[in-house]
Amino acid sequence: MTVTVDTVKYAADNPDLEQPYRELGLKDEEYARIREILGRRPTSCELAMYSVMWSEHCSYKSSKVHLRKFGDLPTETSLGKLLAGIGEQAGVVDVGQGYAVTFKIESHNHPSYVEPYQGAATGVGGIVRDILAMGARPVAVMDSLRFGPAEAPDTHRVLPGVVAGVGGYGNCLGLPNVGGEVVFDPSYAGNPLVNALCVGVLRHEDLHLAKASGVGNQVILYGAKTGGDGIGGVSVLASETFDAASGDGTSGPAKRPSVQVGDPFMEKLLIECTLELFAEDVVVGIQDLGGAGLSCATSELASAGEGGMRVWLDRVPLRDSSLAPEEILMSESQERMMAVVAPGDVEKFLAICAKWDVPATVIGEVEDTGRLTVEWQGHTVVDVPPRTVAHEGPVYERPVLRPLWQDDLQADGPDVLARPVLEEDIRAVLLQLVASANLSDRSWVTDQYDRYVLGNTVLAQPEDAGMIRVSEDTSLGVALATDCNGRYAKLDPYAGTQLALAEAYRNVAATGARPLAVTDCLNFGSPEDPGVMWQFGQATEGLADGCRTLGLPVTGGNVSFYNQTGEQAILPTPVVGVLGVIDDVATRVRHGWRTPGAEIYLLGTTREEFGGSEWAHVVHGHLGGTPPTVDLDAERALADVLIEAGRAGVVEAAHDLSDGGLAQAVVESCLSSGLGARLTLPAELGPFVALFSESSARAVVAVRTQDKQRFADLCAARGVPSTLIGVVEAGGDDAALVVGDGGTGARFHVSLAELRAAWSGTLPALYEQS
Amino acid sequence: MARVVVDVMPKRAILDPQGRAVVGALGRLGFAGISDVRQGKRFELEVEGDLTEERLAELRRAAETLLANTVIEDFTVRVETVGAEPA
Amino acid sequence: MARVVVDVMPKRAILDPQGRAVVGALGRLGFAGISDVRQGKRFELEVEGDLTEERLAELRRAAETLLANTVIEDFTVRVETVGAEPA
Amino acid sequence: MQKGKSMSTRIGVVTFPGSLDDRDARRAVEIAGGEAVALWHADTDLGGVDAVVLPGGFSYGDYLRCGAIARFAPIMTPVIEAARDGLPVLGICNGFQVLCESHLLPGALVRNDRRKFVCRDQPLRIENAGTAWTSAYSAGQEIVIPIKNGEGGFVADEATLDRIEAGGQVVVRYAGDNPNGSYRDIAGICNEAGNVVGLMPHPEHAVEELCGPTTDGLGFFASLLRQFVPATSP
Ligand SMILES: Nc1ncnc2c1ncn2[C@@H]1O[C@H](COP(=O)(O)OP(=O)(O)O)[C@@H](O)[C@H]1O
Ligand SMILES: [Mg+2]
Repeated sequence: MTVTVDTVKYAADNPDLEQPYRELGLKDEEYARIREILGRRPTSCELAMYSVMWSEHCSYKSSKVHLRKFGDLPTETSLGKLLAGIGEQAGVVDVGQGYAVTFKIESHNHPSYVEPYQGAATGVGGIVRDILAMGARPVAVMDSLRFGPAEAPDTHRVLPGVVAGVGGYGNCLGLPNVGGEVVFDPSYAGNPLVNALCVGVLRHEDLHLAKASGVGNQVILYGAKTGGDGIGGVSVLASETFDAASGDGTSGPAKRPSVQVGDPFMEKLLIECTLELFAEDVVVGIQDLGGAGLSCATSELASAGEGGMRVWLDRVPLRDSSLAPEEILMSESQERMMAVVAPGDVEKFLAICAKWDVPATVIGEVEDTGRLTVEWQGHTVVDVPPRTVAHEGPVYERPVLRPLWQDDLQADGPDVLARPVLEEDIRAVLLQLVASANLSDRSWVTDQYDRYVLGNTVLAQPEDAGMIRVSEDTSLGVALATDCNGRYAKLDPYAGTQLALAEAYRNVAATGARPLAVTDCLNFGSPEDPGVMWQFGQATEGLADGCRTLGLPVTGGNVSFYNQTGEQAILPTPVVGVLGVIDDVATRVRHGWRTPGAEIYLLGTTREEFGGSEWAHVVHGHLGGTPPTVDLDAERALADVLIEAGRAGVVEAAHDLSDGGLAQAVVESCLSSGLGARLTLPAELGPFVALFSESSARAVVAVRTQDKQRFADLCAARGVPSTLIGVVEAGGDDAALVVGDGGTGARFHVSLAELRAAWSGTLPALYEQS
Repeated sequence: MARVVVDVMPKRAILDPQGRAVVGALGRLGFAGISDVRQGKRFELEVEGDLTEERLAELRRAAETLLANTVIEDFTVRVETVGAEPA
Repeated sequence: MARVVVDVMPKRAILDPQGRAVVGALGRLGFAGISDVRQGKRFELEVEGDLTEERLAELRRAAETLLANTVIEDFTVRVETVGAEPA
Repeated sequence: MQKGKSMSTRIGVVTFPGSLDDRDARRAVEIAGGEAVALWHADTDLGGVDAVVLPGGFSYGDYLRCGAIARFAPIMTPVIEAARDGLPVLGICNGFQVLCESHLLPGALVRNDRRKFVCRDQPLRIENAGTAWTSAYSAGQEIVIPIKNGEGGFVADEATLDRIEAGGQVVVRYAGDNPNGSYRDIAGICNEAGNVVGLMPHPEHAVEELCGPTTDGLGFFASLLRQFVPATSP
């Protein structure tokens, strides 16, 4: 950027120097505001800091006003107060017995398009450091993925790289991958979504926060050396719609690569080292370095503490000695952490880092000046009030306008679509859906992830939720699910977001865990498009209202805007993650059948609902109408039944109904157990609606005959409709799914072999390189 | 029948964890005075027919599209001249 | 300051899944006439001081003990002569 | 296996930088009734343990070659010596790779033929129930335990393969689909003496009904403890 160092003094003496603030993504009024705050023009280092911290990604300038809604939600769960909530690196939830759990989901969408492997890998690395920074041991990850059409050439470039990156990083860290999503839709072509979730476990007393308190305390940067990685990555890659021009991965100052390369081995050392630092109690405050690197860590830490900090930038260990101070402040080199340490503990701190072979350097000191000052070669290059960088960025009330096409979209319902009537046609549709890209077997993806490491994985793919035993010496467990149907959200962002919440909630309850708290990752198009902002407003409204009804706090999350190619925004994709707790992991319920002869019940009410359904999408390529009815009271009652039935051991299998309806759920329970099923569908709806409608608040369960009375009582007590729809049949070579219609008595028959071939063949056929 | 060698190396500005691991190990093994190591890939292609300029250009395209990830790697393409014999 | 290059290639007898995959992929991409591909590793070592014979012998030992697994790989060590410029 | 007695059997589990399944291996040892002793890569002695497990993971990131750097860790000097003197040593996955790199076991492990990491529940056949680590099984027995590897393809030249086959050094074979292109479906081998065993699959992930597909993995740890029961009985 500048050749000679642009010091504070020089800036004051040369007020009229032209500055490249627009190239750095700052608007005229934002630049003016910086001059006003400082009472002079910013130095180039200050400009770098403000530009990156005031970017959409770091400042939430377009979303803040909407996210406030989450602030008025209860900060209690049924198990007690949140130990940390929105505003911290990640929310921390009391799960009882002195244990707490912290979890959060974050996006890494644009980088994963530019360089799928490294983009996804560093996405996992970033969220793991967020969790670590709370004082927790990371214990599991999940990945929620969206891609363009499954057969599109670019999907063949992006998907294998993303999956290998999620696996390559997570496997090497030794974190089990316990769940996620893989969804295909044309709107994600050119703009895939990679949302990574991490969950960590800590004892209450181990909680750590990002605070630089205690005047005279030392600021230590530890982990990887700082290089030219992802300079401007945050502002360039995350704050402006990705354009192919930077597809070569080089943009930002001095043609530094915008791509970040991950080093999972260093991150593994960082985890073990940091946990030992916590155990030895030598950490006053701590923060991970993610987007915006040192600019973010120093300004956030200083704001949260005594309000002042002095940093000697020359002390930052560099991988590339040619880096300018502006670049050092913006660098997004991975696998770095910053800690605030009492002077007396510095020696011990450095010794522990040395034991783990993790470079560590004292680069600054906490002050009570209310200023963040940065020295470079004896000159002051930054002198700012840290809050103005970290928290007092611009806040926009973006214009909001319900799209003109919304009415037409909802008017164009699925009722007009031709439906199968004859048995063989229904049978054919069932096989077509089972084999479709969105409903088929995920194991081509999930077999690339280690789900066993750490030895506490109770449930993982393909179960409804991932479940982790909190520690070996307790039977306490946590369950996690993430969900979102973007087609529902497009038809009705408010209802669609509540349906995402409801599905994740239902998935957690189906395993026998009690839902406790929510994290979310809101993936949308450009906030400068009033239609997109309307979707965003509706989505946050829907999530806040839904969480209030279900009594769940939103503990944290992340917003990703500018997900669009040209004018074409992605489907609004508010991914919702729900965390649940189970007292005894031994009572968890799986989705596969267990014993032939057990009765199969359908819980909940089935309506004729096909708006946004997988059937309309796969068979007719149609998206229109309204999504399934939201009934959160019904969801809650259903969850109560599933949880109590699981605890009491009166259901031996449970599977939630969602995409693909009853047919898909029953097929999955058959295939994962190898046991057949004989269904007799309720007459009144007709077989097509009974099999493929996507009404919410439903699940199927298997109940052994000796438990049917207790089960019936449970349902009655909660007022949950329960319909006997069939019986589990034997496994073996001639195992089959037999579907009969109570009304006409018509029936059809599909062998599990044929179902399995259809279900498990799809992704390998697409992505397996011969 | 000719042999074309494509060398693919991580870009200078890009982190090279492999190289870093090797430098560390060499140091621990007592091999001193090695200040930096970069680890990349080497492809040996056996090409039929003779190597016209077009052919080489085509192979360069192949290297660019398939063998190297030009977002993070540089590559060179050259016709193999009998190099140093195996140590 | 000198640069020493160590090339490590899988032995002919040993399965080279990457190399095989590259042949396949090149074919699918329509790059014809490439009968075989082997994928190995290339190390660039920045060596301090000048390269005496002893020094080179030592580096050869380093390559043999660490950089290559001679059960399955062959290696060559050579001093870098300015090669083909990046394509 | 009598728990009380075998408690006195101390099995060291080495932690290298980047080891991941060391906790799991220690847990498996304890569940089998042994005493797990944590060994650090920088240690220079084995603290008098009765056996050593080199666990799975990505030692030093496996950046150069799996196990290539860990093989030179200080702890490996006493491990290699003791192994030559008959100390039972089990290498699991990355540990197997370390044993090959150390030339305690023949052959090497290369990138999976499918060029992808693979994690799944894998049927296996016990070929040699006579080693220090497999005596709890019977020859020909089929078990199911997880595999998870990216570079699990066992390779060696034909002569070596014939030799280890003839010498009964093939301990475990993949049953059914070969997950990684290992020559002759080899999933695990031992040295000529049978005290050093290397396994690609992960028995330590199949020791608890709750968190594993089966408990078939316990036998590897139980085998060892069993040997020591006589030694420790009055
Ligand atoms: N969609 C959201 N819902 C709730 N909280 C959010 C959301 N997006 C961001 N937040 C919260 O705002 C804060 C800043 O978000 P973020 O920048 O993602 O955290 P970090 O600085 O760790 O990357 C965090 O506490 C985060 O949990
Ligand atoms: Mg953070």
